[in-house]
Amino acid sequence: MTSTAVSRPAGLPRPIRLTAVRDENPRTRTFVFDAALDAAPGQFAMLWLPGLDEKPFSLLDVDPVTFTIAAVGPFTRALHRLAVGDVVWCRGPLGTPFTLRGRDHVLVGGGYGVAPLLLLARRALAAGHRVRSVIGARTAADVLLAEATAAAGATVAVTTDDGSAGTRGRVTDVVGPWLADDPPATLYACGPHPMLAALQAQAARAGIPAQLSWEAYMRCGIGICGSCEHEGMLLCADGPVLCHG
Amino acid sequence: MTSTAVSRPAGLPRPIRLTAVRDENPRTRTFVFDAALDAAPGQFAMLWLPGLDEKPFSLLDVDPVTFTIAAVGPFTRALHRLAVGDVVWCRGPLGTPFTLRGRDHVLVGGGYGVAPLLLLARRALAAGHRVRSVIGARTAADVLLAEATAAAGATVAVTTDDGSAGTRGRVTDVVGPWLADDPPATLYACGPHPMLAALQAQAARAGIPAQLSWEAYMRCGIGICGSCEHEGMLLCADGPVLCHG
Amino acid sequence: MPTAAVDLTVELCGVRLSNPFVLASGILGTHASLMHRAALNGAGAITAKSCGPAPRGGHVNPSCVAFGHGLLNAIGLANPGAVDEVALLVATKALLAPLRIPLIASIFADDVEGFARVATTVAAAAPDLLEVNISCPNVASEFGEPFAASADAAAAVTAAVRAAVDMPVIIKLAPNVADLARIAQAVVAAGADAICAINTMPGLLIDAESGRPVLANRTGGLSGAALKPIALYAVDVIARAVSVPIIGTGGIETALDAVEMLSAGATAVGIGSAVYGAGPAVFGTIAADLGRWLDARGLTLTDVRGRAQQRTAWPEAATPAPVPHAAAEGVTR
Amino acid sequence: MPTAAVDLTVELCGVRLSNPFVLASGILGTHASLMHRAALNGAGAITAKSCGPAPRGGHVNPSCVAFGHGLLNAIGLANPGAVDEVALLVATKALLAPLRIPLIASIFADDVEGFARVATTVAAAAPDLLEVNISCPNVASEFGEPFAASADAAAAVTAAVRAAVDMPVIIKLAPNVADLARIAQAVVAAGADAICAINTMPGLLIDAESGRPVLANRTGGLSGAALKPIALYAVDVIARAVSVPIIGTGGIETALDAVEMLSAGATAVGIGSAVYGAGPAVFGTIAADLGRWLDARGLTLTDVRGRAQQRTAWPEAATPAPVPHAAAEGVTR
Ligand SMILES: Cc1cc2nc3c(=O)[nH]c(=O)nc-3n(C[C@H](O)[C@H](O)[C@H](O)COP(=O)(O)OP(=O)(O)OC[C@H]3O[C@@H](n4cnc5c(N)ncnc54)[C@H](O)[C@@H]3O)c2cc1C
Ligand SMILES: Cc1cc2nc3c(=O)[nH]c(=O)nc-3n(C[C@H](O)[C@H](O)[C@H](O)COP(=O)(O)OP(=O)(O)OC[C@H]3O[C@@H](n4cnc5c(N)ncnc54)[C@H](O)[C@@H]3O)c2cc1C
Ligand SMILES: Cc1cc2nc3c(=O)[nH]c(=O)nc-3n(C[C@H](O)[C@H](O)[C@H](O)COP(=O)(O)O)c2cc1C
Ligand SMILES: Cc1cc2nc3c(=O)[nH]c(=O)nc-3n(C[C@H](O)[C@H](O)[C@H](O)COP(=O)(O)O)c2cc1C
Ligand code: FES
Ligand code: FES
Repeated sequence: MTSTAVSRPAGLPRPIRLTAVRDENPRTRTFVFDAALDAAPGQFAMLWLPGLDEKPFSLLDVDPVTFTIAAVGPFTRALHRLAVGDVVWCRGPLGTPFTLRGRDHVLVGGGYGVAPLLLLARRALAAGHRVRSVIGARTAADVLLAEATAAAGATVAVTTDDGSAGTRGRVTDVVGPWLADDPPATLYACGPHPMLAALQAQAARAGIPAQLSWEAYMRCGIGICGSCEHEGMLLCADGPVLCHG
Repeated sequence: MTSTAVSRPAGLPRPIRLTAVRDENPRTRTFVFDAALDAAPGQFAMLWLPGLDEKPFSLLDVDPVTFTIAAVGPFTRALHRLAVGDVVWCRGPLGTPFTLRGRDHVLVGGGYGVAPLLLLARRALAAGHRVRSVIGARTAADVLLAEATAAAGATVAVTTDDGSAGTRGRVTDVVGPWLADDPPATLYACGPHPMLAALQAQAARAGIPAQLSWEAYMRCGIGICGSCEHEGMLLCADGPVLCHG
Repeated sequence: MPTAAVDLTVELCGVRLSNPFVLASGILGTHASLMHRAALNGAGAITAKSCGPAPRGGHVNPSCVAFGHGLLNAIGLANPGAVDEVALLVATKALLAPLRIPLIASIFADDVEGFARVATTVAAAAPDLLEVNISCPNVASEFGEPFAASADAAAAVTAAVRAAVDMPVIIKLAPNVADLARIAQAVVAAGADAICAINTMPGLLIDAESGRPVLANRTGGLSGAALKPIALYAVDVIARAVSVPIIGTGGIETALDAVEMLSAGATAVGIGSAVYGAGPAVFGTIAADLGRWLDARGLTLTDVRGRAQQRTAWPEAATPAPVPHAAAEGVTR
Repeated sequence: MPTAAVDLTVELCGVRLSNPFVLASGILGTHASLMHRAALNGAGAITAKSCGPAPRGGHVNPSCVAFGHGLLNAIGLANPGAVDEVALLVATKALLAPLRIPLIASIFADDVEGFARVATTVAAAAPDLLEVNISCPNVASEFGEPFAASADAAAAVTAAVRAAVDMPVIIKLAPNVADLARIAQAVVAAGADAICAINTMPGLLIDAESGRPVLANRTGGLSGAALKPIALYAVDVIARAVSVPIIGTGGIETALDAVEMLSAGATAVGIGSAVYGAGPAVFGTIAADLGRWLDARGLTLTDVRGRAQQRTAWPEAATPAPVPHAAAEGVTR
């Protein structure tokens, strides 16, 4: 396992103002802000609500700064209560980005992990690359950003656990044949750890380099406290995107 | 009275090494160091000998860093005891420089005040300007850098209190007729306060702008402690070169 | 776009300041002409350099250096002595009066009676306020621990000065103490009308090449950017402990810094090291910037003051941070 | 140009360090894998994150931010508790032993007996040294003033831990005290084998826009560049007061910083916040740079250590600084 170059941006949380909110699915919303960040797909920022908490979120877009956020607990529910014109505080960009390698890419997103991959897909497609995306979810209602990804020009396959949309099963059920029959230059993925572990094994077996975005509980976000350790790496600084193979 | 733009350089003393020493007159030596400074004629630096003191000196040259120093007390005597290869510490450049205005200049130096004016003369002559220099001293033995100034291409007049070299009298005795008969665009001077005060009055009467370099006891050298006050100006930051008229 | 004029005036112990920015003691406070200049540049009040019982030359150089994150100084309380200081203060007051800018005299001494004596002497110049510097870290070898290190000593000085003069008395505290709240309470109980927080933090810079301390006095007082979090901390602690006005001082360079200091609970804001970097013009700039900042948000100084002590109510509390598990990941891999 | 290998080894209470650079407590010290990584990158010794009597989740976020002149943190001593810490220390020791890099355990507690109990528990993992954190500023509300603020309390903790374990004991002191020399003397008299100086300085950052403290814990501990002059000061004071070895910690980022810290009197040099900025690679870089610096000057670590306490003899003393005259220049003009 190797990491891409470590960079430690400075920074205090900066206020940014919400300019648009849209529902993506029953528990996920996209938030657009009046700010731009010099950041790349896969990097994240810490969003702060003073007096509550500060949490990491991947960038769906960098100009304007945009996040797609699932309501899963007190902080994300508080974000979902925000209205256009409200201010949140943003510390970042933090962490390592995905790096396009080759011109033929398979992108695999589970849950809100689809967000950074949509930005990556757009960048690759703009450069004239081939992009195939797999979007995994539990049910049809949980599928995220599938239309936007297709609209961007990617080939999109959806999988759901219950078959209520796309293929019934796991993302690996789609990725397996793709890697075997029409292998891409690189595999990129973001989602729950079991999904990433399975993809890591699949990619290793197929001899395809993988860039996987992992999660851990983050405190400092700047590579010193150790909270985000993952197999000897700091996911906030060496990651979240780690290169495997 | 107006000051040229305030600039506050950062800085800790940096070690610089003595590469050459030469005698200029019985109590004055020139010290050449293995360093360069991004500085202009009239600016100064604080030289530090750890455990002794730190004192201000004008730059005779900036690349290599060079000072011409009269032994007048404990610190300057300690400097005079230094040998090639020894280290001193330098904090600077500090203060405001002379600024060439016009193409016809009269430069008046008293004592070690000649040092920054030689650098100014060289810059003006290199630009094809006309330079007339007056060098004042008590006796022939105290005359400083007269040959170097002449060698640089300036017209040089020397005055001594006792007439043992050049004109007997004060620098003002030479400057007066020059200002009246063949006035320069600007008058520049560095030396004892009574000399500067006399020149300031002369220049004002002749309607010629003067740039005068004043001295005061310096502590911080960076414009906050107030020690170097001169008529509401801070000589380490607004000065030492003040523009009059 | 012309902005509506925001009211920047503040009242400090009954004295009106046209804006909250106070020239801190020891910066440009040596000469009437320089204090006049700070006032002309827009300072809301002017503090003179601290003066003591006798004339002092202070330390030789280096006595003040910039190290990249602030300044370290050991000027050593160079001052003409209280008797001659009176002339300086009178001259300064004459220059400031037409501008309606109040003058704060500053004093130090080496014992309680000395403080009372210097206060009495300096009071002859009728400064608008009197600041008592019980916290200079650069003369400890002569005077022992600064008075600001002990609640009892700080209170004794306060009481003596309070009894000696009529004008409002400001006590200037030090950051290098473990129980700032208790010290603040003690000086207020002893009659302090206001608190200035803070003086410099003891520090040392060493030159690597020579291995010698950079300052001639070896150690010095840390000010500027590095001091800001320490000063905000001190003002926050004091604002929660007592209710007298605070001159929040330490590392304030911009209007945002000033908003932070006011939010911590300060009524006025001291400006010292920022004069290095921006020159005396810093006063006009920072006051104008503060006015614009408030105006853009429709806020007043009163709205901002002490905001850091307020709490935002959220419908549900944050999930507690998880306990780190001590699984020996490193070895099982 | 190949340089002669300068000997960078130091001995700390009988324990050999291949170079003076010690990973400071609380940085990367949560996982065996990360401590291993710091060691592989060239650290001379490794300190684990402080652990206490019970598991703690610490504070929610923001818990650590970079403000341009260093860091402010209030992680809140998140730790798995002493019992689980043993497994972490054992795993870490197993990784460090082949590299011959010593492991320093770090403990805290809320009373004297607690310190002794945690020390006894952690001693089961047989760390090479035991550091006693009596100076964390981020849990004061629960534990009252840190023990490091009082010579008596600091000595009591030291004596209790000293009696409980066999390995060398390092006491970690705090900067926000007025009488550091006395506290250092007290802990050495009570049996401290070494001193680590210093922990973070209490600080506060406020967000101007919201007016709220940036850290969830409101206040935090200041580290990094802003702390360097404060840490050098502390080490200088302690080195003059006692003769046990000192781990000089605070704002060290470069080999020049390290030379300054050694010159102040430190035997070893702690590295914490510099990991932000340079990553764990900082250890290899700073040790190599220090070796080259010494080599170029023909100096050893011993030559450099404590140089700031030496005096240069000059044939004549400097002319004293002049007393400022209080002439009222401003008005006569
Ligand atoms: C690099 C990274 C990128 C992320 N990007 C997105 C995104 O684009 N959209 C999105 O909806 N979510 C994203 N998340 C997850 C998001 O941070 C959590 O959903 C959020 O913190 C939950 O907070 P809460 O208070 O609502 O719930 P909580 O009750 O606090 O926690 C719910 C779960 O969220 C995770 N979590 C909580 N706090 C943290 C933390 N400080 N650091 C990491 N994980 C935490 C834990 O798995 C926890 O069990 C990302 C996480 C990481 C690490
Ligand atoms: C801007 C400036 C440029 C200068 N350039 C030169 C130069 O190029 N060559 C040169 O020989 N000298 C120069 N000087 C003067 C030089 O600084 C003094 O001669 C020197 O400080 C004397 O120190 P000492 O210990 O030898 O003598 P001291 O016994 O300390 O003093 C002798 C005299 O030097 C002056 N002086 C002493 N300390 C200071 C101080 N901290 N700041 C200002 N003046 C001081 C005073 O007039 C004093 O009476 C300059 C001074 C200033 C302010
Ligand atoms: C060069 C210098 C001299 C100072 N002299 C004094 C003084 O005489 N009396 C005093 O109370 N404080 C003195 N101080 C402390 C300042 O008034 C102020 O409390 C401190 O510098 C913090 O503010 P700042 O960060 O804005 O500089 C001095 C500070 C500096 C930098
Ligand atoms: C994020 C963080 C966590 C820390 N946690 C601890 C701790 O658990 N125990 C401790 O003794 N010191 C702790 N410290 C203090 C450091 O060990 C060190 O004393 C201080 O940061 C100064 O060094 P530096 O400037 O090199 O960071 C922590 C510091 C930081 C920045
Ligand atoms: S959150 Fe990654 S090291 Fe602190
Ligand atoms: S020496 Fe000029 S202001 Fe300090």
